[in-house]
Amino acid sequence: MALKRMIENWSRLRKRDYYEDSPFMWGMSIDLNKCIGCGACVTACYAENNLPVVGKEHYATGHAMHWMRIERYWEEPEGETDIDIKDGEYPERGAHYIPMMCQQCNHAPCEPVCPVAATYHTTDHLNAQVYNRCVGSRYCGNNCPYKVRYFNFFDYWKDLPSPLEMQLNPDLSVRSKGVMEKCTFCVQRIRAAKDQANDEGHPHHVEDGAVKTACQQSCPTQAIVFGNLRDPESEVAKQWEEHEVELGRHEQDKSEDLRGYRVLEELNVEPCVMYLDRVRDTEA
Amino acid sequence: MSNYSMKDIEWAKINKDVLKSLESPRKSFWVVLGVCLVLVLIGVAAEAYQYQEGLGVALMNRPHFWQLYISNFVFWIGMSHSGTLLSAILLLTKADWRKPIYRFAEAMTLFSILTAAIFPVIHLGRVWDMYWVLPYPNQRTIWPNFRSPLLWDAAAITTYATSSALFLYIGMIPDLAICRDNAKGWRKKLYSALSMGWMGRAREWIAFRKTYVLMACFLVPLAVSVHSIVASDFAMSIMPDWHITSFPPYFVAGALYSGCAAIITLFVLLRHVFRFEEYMTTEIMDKTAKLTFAIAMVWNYLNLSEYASIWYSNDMFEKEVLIEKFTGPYAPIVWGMLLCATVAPFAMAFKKVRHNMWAMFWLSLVLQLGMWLERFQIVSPPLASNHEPWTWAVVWPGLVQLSITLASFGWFTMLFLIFCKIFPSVSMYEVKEMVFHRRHASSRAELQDLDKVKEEMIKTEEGLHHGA
Amino acid sequence: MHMTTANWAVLMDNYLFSLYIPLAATFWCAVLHLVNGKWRYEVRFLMASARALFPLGFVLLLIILFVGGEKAFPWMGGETFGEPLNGWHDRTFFIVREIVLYLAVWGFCNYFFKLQRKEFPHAAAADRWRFRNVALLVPFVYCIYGTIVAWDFEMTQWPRWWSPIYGPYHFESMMRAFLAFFIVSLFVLRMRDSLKRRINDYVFNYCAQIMLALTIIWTYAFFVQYLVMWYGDLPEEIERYHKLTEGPNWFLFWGFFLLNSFVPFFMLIFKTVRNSPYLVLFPAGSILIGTYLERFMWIISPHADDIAHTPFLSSWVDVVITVGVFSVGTFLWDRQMKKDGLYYEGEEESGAQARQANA
Amino acid sequence: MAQKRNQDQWTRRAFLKAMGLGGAGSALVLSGCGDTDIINNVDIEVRKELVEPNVDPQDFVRPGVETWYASTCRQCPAGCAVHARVREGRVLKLEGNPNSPVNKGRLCAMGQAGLQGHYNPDRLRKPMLRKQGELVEVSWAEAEDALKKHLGRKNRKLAWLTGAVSGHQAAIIKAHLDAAGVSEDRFFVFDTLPPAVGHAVNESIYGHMMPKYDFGKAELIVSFGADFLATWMSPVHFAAEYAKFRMPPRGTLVQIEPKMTLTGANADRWIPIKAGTEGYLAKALASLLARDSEYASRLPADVLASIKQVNIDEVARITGVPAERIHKLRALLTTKRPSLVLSGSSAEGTAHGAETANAIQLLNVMLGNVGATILPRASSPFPDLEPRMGGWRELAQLADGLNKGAIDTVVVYGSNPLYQAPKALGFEQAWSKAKMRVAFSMFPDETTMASDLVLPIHSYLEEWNTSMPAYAAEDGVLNIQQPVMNPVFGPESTRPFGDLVLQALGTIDGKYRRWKSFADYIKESLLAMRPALKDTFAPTVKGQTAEEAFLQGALSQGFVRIKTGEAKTLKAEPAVVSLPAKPPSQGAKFALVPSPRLGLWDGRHANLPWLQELPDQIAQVVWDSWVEIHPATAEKLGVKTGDLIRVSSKQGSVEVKAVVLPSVRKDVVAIPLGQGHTEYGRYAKGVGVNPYRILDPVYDKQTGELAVYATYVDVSKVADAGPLVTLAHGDLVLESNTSTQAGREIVKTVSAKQFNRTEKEEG
Repeated sequence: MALKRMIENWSRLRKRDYYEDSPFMWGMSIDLNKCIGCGACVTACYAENNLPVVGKEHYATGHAMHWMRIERYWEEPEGETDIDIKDGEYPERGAHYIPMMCQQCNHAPCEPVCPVAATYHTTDHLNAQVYNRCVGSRYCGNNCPYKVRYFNFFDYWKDLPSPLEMQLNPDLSVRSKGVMEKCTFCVQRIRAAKDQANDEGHPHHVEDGAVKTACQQSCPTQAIVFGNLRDPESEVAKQWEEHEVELGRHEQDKSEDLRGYRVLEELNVEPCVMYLDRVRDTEA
Repeated sequence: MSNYSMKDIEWAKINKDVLKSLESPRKSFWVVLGVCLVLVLIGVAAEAYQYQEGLGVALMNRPHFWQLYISNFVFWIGMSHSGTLLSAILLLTKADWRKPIYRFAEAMTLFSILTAAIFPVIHLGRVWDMYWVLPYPNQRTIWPNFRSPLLWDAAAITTYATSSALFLYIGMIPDLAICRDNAKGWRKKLYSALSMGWMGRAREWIAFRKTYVLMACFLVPLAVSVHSIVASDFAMSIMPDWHITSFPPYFVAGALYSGCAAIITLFVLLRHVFRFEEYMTTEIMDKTAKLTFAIAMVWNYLNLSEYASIWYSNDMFEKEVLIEKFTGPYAPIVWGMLLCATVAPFAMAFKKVRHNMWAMFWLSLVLQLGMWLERFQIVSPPLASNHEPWTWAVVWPGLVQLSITLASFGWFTMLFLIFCKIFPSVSMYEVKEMVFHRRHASSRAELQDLDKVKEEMIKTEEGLHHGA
Repeated sequence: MHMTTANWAVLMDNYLFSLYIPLAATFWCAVLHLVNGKWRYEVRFLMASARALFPLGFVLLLIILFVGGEKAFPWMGGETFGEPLNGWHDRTFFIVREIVLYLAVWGFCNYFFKLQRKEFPHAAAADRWRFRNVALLVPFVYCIYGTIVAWDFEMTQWPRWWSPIYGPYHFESMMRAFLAFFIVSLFVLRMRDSLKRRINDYVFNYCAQIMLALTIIWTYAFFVQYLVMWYGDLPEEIERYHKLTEGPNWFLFWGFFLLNSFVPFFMLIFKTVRNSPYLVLFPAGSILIGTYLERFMWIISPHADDIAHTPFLSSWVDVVITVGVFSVGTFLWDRQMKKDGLYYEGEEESGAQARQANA
Repeated sequence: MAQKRNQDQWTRRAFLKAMGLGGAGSALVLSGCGDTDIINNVDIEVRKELVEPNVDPQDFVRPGVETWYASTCRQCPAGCAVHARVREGRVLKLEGNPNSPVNKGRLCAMGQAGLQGHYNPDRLRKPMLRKQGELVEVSWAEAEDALKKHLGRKNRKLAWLTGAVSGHQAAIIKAHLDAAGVSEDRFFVFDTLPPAVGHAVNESIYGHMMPKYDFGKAELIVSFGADFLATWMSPVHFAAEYAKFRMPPRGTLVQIEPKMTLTGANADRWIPIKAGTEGYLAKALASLLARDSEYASRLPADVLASIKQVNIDEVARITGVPAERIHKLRALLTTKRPSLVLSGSSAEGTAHGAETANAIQLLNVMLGNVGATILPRASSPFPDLEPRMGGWRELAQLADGLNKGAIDTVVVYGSNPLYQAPKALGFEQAWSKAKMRVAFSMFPDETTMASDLVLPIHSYLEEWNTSMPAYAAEDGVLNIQQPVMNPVFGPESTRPFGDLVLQALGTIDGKYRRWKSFADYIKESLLAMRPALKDTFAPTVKGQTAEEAFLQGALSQGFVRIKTGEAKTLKAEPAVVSLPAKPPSQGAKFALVPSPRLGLWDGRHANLPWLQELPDQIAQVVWDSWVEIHPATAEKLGVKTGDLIRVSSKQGSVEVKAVVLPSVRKDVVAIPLGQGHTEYGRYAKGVGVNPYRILDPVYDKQTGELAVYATYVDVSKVADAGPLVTLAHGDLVLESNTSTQAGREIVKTVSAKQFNRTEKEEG
């Protein structure tokens, strides 16, 4: 049966991009010039996506479940000589912050390795994780270069004291032990917006801004822009265009002056998140 | 190839000696079996705890999603290779000296694969859904993901376990008949059933030989593919120092290497316990050791060329892992591996060592330790310093993982001990064949022919030499 | 890249053959001794005569290094493929290590052959012992030097590309190519029938058996490397394969795959083929051509975007170079065999007559 | 709900006073207030959601359909407007209200975590009364009796202690004091983070405690410890302002402080300065600027004279900032204009805090920023609704009153001095002297548990209120807070704060019985305020009365804008700089920085698991306290990350794990605020330490505020304690692990020059 289907759909299966015709490819752009590393996005994600608070002990063993995390580095900008930095004793150019979450790779290395196909690519070009199907082999987590997949090492929800459970978002499940999870680009919000677009009679067009991810929504500096990369009118597509970051490449052929880049794109994973360089005034 | 000391063993003595090993066990047997059982029970308790609480009790974490379970899996799968593969290859290349040692080597294969198969299962987050990995027909036509190396694993292990069991069993049929003829009580019933009415007729022997060689032909590529597939669990990923093109042959070599070491260990033990000195001779040990040495060299080459090519590649990610391996927190593991598995085998270059049973016994344990460390250092250090420097972390296996690891050794030993007392661990009929061949070798026509050729060669060459 | 690069690739290809024919000969002599293969007595001096090719290889090496330079190795001309070059890609270091290693290996092989001439069952125990020890070293030398050659001449062609299995894949392929070449040579020598020693049919059979095993191993190594790289989908790896499989010379890639894998495998699995010195010529020829193309493709593939160069067909220089190198090689070997006293001296005497007379 | 007109019962003036509208002056007409149960389609952003004013959520529960209510965040005094997502009668998510001038649709981590305070398992559910020294749970009837007995009477010894407060809550408290026959100076406000010293200095220079800042216009911001991105009055607002400031042409941020704050982490130049010496640097800069007549001319002669004689090298020695850097800073100030110079807590929290703040504001005056980036405020017609921020001085006054016996009954609401006040202040002793301590509280915090009558109150998502932002992004905005769901524990467990105060008020003064609830009070008040508001909400549905329309509109919008007077031009009158010649020497001791965090704030959010699990933005530690030590200092002390350290001042010591970080000065150790609770529920109790406890009683002489950054400590290693719990876990801890990108180019940096060259201004 599978063979028959394969033969029938051979030409479709041979395509490099199965979902070439899909009107949606959700993408993001994060401006590190604006990101201040405050963590509003992190908590917003906890609130929206039913992320468990694991507590000190579990946190200590590396079992935290933050789908979004803010990484902080101390390095100084390259190629700058300074009058008073002796051996970089103080980070006088401040910290380097980067919000890191699932990059929704179009060539996601997590997808092919799952033995039960619990993680797969949706027609929206989202890297989906089917909790129900996951058996917890954790191969996807190993193969993720960003290490943004989070495994439920315990049943964190088991002992949630009442009435905290009243806050849980009914639009998505809470995950049981033994299941891998990760940032979904707030797929429940995307779903709702698509449903509405469908009701309004334009199923192939979701207005830009109709979906805001929780992190984007809360961001005090609005460093995060989210939208449909396939919609040339969307803010995010315009930003990608403006910064000449193109899909389908592992090396961008563009002016060094433009700030857009994708983290670890040299691994050919095709992330759908573009970052814009952090900026520092070297004259100050 | 001369002076085989078993030239004049009487066939009846062979039967007697081997059948004696099946007789009522000594006290020490029960003690060892008891210890193994306790270990297994501890492991079962640990697994039950882990099942109840979640995998977190094993102290794995992000980025260490895999750890000891996987390295144990690779270790046991590796151990399972030498038995069948060596037995089959040596059968195909008509190496006579395999005959006294292949039976227990094959048993070892079967039991270590049974041990190995446990690990991917308990390593799953949702053990209870493990059957989803199998392509069983279901109403919703949901298939497993055939692209996943883990699925290849599942298929490979199942096939390999089945074939290894068959190979062991088929090779044992004539011996089972001997056992049947000498047994009483439940043993008689068991051997009767298993020997399937073997009478040793010519027709039976012809069919038997064909089957056996065919099985061997099937097993050699299968075994290579199995460990290549295990290697692909790592090589197919894009993790630095996992994504290594030489991993499949490297794993196969490593498997043979650790397996050979295990064969040497069991060789010495069985020889000592069952007083098999006459069958398991120093010469056979010498050959086994030489083979182990050769395999060790192949493994060494592949390992060192991996290091060299990583260094040569100038690849930032890979180099970082390599440097961390040698200087980071896991450095003791890596250096330990190099000491035990790279340096130690050179001892086998010396005849004195090769011919000293207890030296070989301890050496084989060192080699196995080295290979166990090798599996650990394949899994953990690359995860510790992966692509994302922010997630770098070192994690050491916790108590649960360690107890299950210990339990696996107990489980393997337990199975092997039981096997030794129920089935002949040395092939009686093949040892007889060997004795026969040795006895009649000098009169064999083709051998004479070969010698003639040799003489002629030598004559010509001497002439050439002096002429030049 | 230009046509000239392609011609340099053909010359490098020829260089590799002139290097590996004596080198693999040494390897096989040593291995056959170590595993106590009795038929070695029939072939080992024939193989030893192949050492005559070392000077030829050395000359070619000097030409490639000093005349070819950046035409043969684009990275010498600053082609970095987007990444800073590492320490290995240093012109002086490269030239020095190639020459020094070549001379060292040449010397070592000659020493081995010298010892081999002294080794026979009635020779002094010390001589036999020394020979055995040196023979033990040969596989190490072969593998390590082979790996270096593989990396320096093929892997460096694309500085960002690396593969640990490439070394074994390369030298395994070359040891098989030597056997194929040897079979063809034996066949010719048997036709001429002026050797002092008769070459028995089973020699072909033994060679064929080894070739079958090596063919399986070659296919395994090829497939493993391809699968790992295809699955990993890392750009610096997959791109080289894309250039091989989809570049202008794609048919050469699949061609050498067929010639190296399918054709020899499906012939050599049959006993009839292995036992017939005539039939075995086909897989041997297939392997020979296949390996020649294989080397060529790996050397040229980083530049395959720009070059649709089919050896021999695209440029007459290829023909001249290859025919020239092979003629000189054959001539040298032939002369060495005579020097080593493997031929009967008298022109009118055929081997058969001579043997009869001897008996 | 029916509205009774009983205007005749009491005078209009008394009414206005009761409503907190005393200053309005205009003719306010009361009118009937209809129910606001008409559903109206209001667009939130572009998402077409229903924003509904909430009356009885039960009526509106439509399974699977979400509803959004506008309200106000009360997690800190900033007063961000929120939209609350409600489904099946449960509030699930808070998001910023895009129409609000304060937060423009954004919400910080603390705001998000408001839900966890609301649903907190440790919330008080029963009133408690102290009987024989023990707090025991009592029925509401008993509690109400006690409330009436103690607060429902004239009492000249009554005092209120609250956190920063505004709007009708402030009004009703004032009304209660008034009714009880006490003057308003018994209304003590104590909140630790609002910049009390800065406010006082602003008041003296600009005539307003908080002039308006225009970040967007500034080319350069030089901030002396003002952590405006995290803890300075209105973080979400300032973060948005910051984003504007960073757009091309991109402004430059220089942060000067002894320990890196979140703002410092985002600075173009972070200048570590010796604690307590900011004033000297400001004075030196002023002195350098004064060499230029353009700048000097803006200062009165006496002020100018006070800054003339400054030796830069001496200042460099005092402050630890190289002379070259000072000159460079001066050059920056003169080239990038207009600029904005801010003073924040680390500059103001010293023994010369007011002088320091004055010296810093001097720079603004000299650079001509006043009127350019520092803008005047318009006067509000309702001064009683204006926020009261308070400070340490008021706490000290309360303690004094208690000690002297002038106060015997204290009502505490929204303030937790028993947790925050340093031991040296002796507040515990003063507190114990009160005869009656009434706590309105949601949680069993330290002060609550040391009170005599504990009244569990509604969360801010369950009750009505109005408030004014601590920092008004736009003058005259009154935020409205409405219940977004039924009380979590039911109406019998918790009560609205306002209702209880009204009840007490009603016992004293019958006219307050007019309102059944605080909700009525607020609605009526809003209606009364209508003529003074900019917002008019016309009826949109047929049959809707103007009142209905107004209330519905106001509730949907979440706030109302008050008509304010014209903003006068700002006149700056800086005072003479009177810093002592040198700060007192502290020997080898380390300055202790008790650093506030966006997250746990001053400790009030330590019981919210989301915020406990939100890593500190600099040290990335979770669920714990730590002391930040510079690597060089750590090496000298033989300390590595995770070691247990004893930090001891004259007032006592705390033991806490070390985090070795380059982001503190070598002569400084920093312990973050927020942990070290001895009460406050399962998530907060017993976690970490509280650096405030060991502060020395040093005060700013001018304002009487506690100098929070003026304690010097000894530091010694106690034991190896193992790794801390941090965002990046494992053995490769902080300084080694997360300091480097290992060449991965995960965060790339470009220069502002290039940024300005290539990026266009956004429309």
